[in-house]
Amino acid sequence: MTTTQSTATPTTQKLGIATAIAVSFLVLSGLIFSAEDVVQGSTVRMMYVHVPSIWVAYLAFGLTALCSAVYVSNRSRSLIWDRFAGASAEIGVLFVAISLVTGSLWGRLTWGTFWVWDARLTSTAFLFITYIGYLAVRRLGGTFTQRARRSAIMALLAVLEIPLVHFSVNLWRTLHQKASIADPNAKVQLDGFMLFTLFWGLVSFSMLFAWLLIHRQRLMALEDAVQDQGLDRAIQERRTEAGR
Amino acid sequence: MTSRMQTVRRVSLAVVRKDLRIEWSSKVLLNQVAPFSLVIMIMFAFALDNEGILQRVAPGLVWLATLFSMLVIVQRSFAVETADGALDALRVAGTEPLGIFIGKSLALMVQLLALELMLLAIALVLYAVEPTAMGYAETFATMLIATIGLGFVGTLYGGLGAGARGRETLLPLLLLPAVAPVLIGATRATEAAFGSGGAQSSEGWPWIGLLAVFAGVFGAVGALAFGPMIEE
Amino acid sequence: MDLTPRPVTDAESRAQNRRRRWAPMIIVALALVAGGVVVSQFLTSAIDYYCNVDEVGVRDGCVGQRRIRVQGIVVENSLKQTNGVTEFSLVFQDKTLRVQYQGDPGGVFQECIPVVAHGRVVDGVFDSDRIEVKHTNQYVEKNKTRFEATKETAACSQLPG
Amino acid sequence: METVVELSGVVAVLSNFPALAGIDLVVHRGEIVLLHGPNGAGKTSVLRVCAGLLPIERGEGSVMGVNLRTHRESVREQVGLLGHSNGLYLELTVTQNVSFWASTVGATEQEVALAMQRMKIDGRLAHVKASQLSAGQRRRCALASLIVRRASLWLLDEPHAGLDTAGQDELDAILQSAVSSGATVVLASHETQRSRLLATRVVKVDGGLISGSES
Repeated sequence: MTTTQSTATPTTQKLGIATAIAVSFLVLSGLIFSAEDVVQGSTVRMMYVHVPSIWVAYLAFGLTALCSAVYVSNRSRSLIWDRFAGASAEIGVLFVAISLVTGSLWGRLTWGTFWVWDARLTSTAFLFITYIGYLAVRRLGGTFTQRARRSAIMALLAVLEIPLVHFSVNLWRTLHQKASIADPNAKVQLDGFMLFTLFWGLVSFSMLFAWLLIHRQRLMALEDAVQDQGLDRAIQERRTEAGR
Repeated sequence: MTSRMQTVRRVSLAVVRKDLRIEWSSKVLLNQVAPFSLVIMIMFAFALDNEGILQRVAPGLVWLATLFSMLVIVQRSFAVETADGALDALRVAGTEPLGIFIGKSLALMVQLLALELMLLAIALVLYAVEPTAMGYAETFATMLIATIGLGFVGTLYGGLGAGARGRETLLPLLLLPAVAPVLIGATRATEAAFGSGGAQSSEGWPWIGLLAVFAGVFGAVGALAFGPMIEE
Repeated sequence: MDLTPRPVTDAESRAQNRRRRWAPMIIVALALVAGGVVVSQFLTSAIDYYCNVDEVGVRDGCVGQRRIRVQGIVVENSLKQTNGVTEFSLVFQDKTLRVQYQGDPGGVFQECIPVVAHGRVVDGVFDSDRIEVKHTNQYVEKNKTRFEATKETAACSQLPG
Repeated sequence: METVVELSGVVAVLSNFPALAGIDLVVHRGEIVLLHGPNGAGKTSVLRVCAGLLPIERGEGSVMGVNLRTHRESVREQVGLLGHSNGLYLELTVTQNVSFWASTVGATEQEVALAMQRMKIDGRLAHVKASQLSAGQRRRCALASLIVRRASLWLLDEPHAGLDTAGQDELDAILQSAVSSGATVVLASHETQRSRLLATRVVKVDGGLISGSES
């Protein structure tokens, strides 16, 4: 291994540059090019971060569950699935937090309150706490396989909350508005350029997620490898104990 | 298949008898947990000493006190297993983690139920709540079904951290969000049963349905996952 | 004392052990379906954040002297502010409710938008101490001169479900 | 001869420390194998690997034909392990403890009574709480719980520690009769005088490896 090794490869570098460009354009589009809302005024711009954030969180937790399921059902029990699950959940927690913060700021300006206990907000808060617990379980110690087994079970349980969070606005009356794009009536509720900006937000945040995920996963693999390398050395050391 | 079921039955019976015997002889529930929950109820009574408020929030307080006490009982339930390496011996002896799971869950349920009955009595006296006959039936149904769910989820998460460092602080973080549906469901069902804040008793039964679903999910997940959870 | 190794439960049952256990998985699936039904069919009125104006005094959980939350659209030209008291009417499905609020709601509160008022019904008037603006899922560009721009004002006569 | 334990190049890890650094060990049916070596040599870990408690990180291992890498849970039914800790519930009496462990394996009341009699914890001691016993009495209680298991493979960690001479003699007799009834014994000890007399083979463990063998 060389000392200059990093978690980047030419592909991820290209992805990183593309992500940077996409996010920059989102900033311009969201803050300058797009118009104010007729009721909310400029606070509508919060949506271009809020919605993509929770989208990335759903994506991340879904991926966590998927990787955990593969880990559990796969005979080989390859730890790469566990690392992807863990990396994905970390990013997901970050983006739920972003979504909660932007949402409550928007709520203060529009609803007149930072927080209400309606079905959507309450279930999102549960989701957030559950995955913080998931990350805590990953740090519980023990062997890699023990970590993988415990956290996989938790991930498969926790992902059940996502449909509840997403459909809470359709199942119940909430202060939170219903989905504007993924509306069951299939009628888009946004004016043209707003819709484009939101869509661009989803794309660029997804790219950001992919970029973060690849790097975080590689970092975790390296951490595990360091421990494994340590194991080789430790085995050698352990064997020499016998001579003494 | 039958012989496996027999093993499960045998192990779970042995474990539940053992756990209850330990409780019977150490009286931790009676001497420590029950006074602890009593203190919670009284402290709330001090803090919320305002006409009407106590009656309105009484159902929530009963369940909050139950959940906090449950943390202590679960902690204790696995501390006796790890104190002298019994969990290792149990893993070697039982061969059937399902039996351990069922046994420990049942023991936890019995203890929780005893505690809840005490808390209910306190709430009736301290907070001046007066349920109807129908309300009592609804309250007991809520307690029974909520307790089954709590027993399963408590055992599952208790086993998850058993023997690991820092589990004392981890258990509340994991368990409290997981039991949030029970807190909400049981509180709303009890509110309906008590008639708090103008609620009608018919409003409680759907919540009891939710509690039953919770119990079913965690019972089945525990049956699948408890074995892997307590492994090294 | 007999110390011969105890015969193990037959090999068949141990093989069973190794095979995937389906029964708990089926129970989980069934419980989840049951959960979906309970949550979506029976618990709606209990989890709903508000009652609509037309349900006040009618629907379970919206009746009596208890504290409730009511949703409706602020009627055009009904808004009056005197001595720090804000008065307006809420309408939903042709039913109206007069609301009294101590203070100024502020923010984006205005006529012809849906709001949620917290409080109790006292002598047919809703005595509110908290008002939240319920934003719809429609986003309309401000400087557009399309017909959608009039949608919000049109909301006064043409109520969204 | 039937092979009961077969470990080859087994590495087992305790929180990043390689307790076993590639151990090779074969034990045949009817043997009494003594593992001896200094503190921290890895004796306990060998026993825990054989009991299916400690996972194998590298190498291959099997006990009674069960692959320890893939199905280590399945061997447990047939092994009895006496570890450093006794695995007793301190709030329960001696009888309750032994009966509990008996009921997990389906042993009869009669077997419980006999085992307690053999270990001399019947009579007055039977109704004393485990927390009030001396270290030796607790060891006897743990041994009685082990005897009722009637395991195929007995794994004992310092079984003589804390026992008086009479208790040690009793234990040796029990182990010998178990072996003659078809069981196999692996015991770990660094106090070897007594164990050497009992053992049919002595294996030296050091630095997580087998460092020598004598018959």
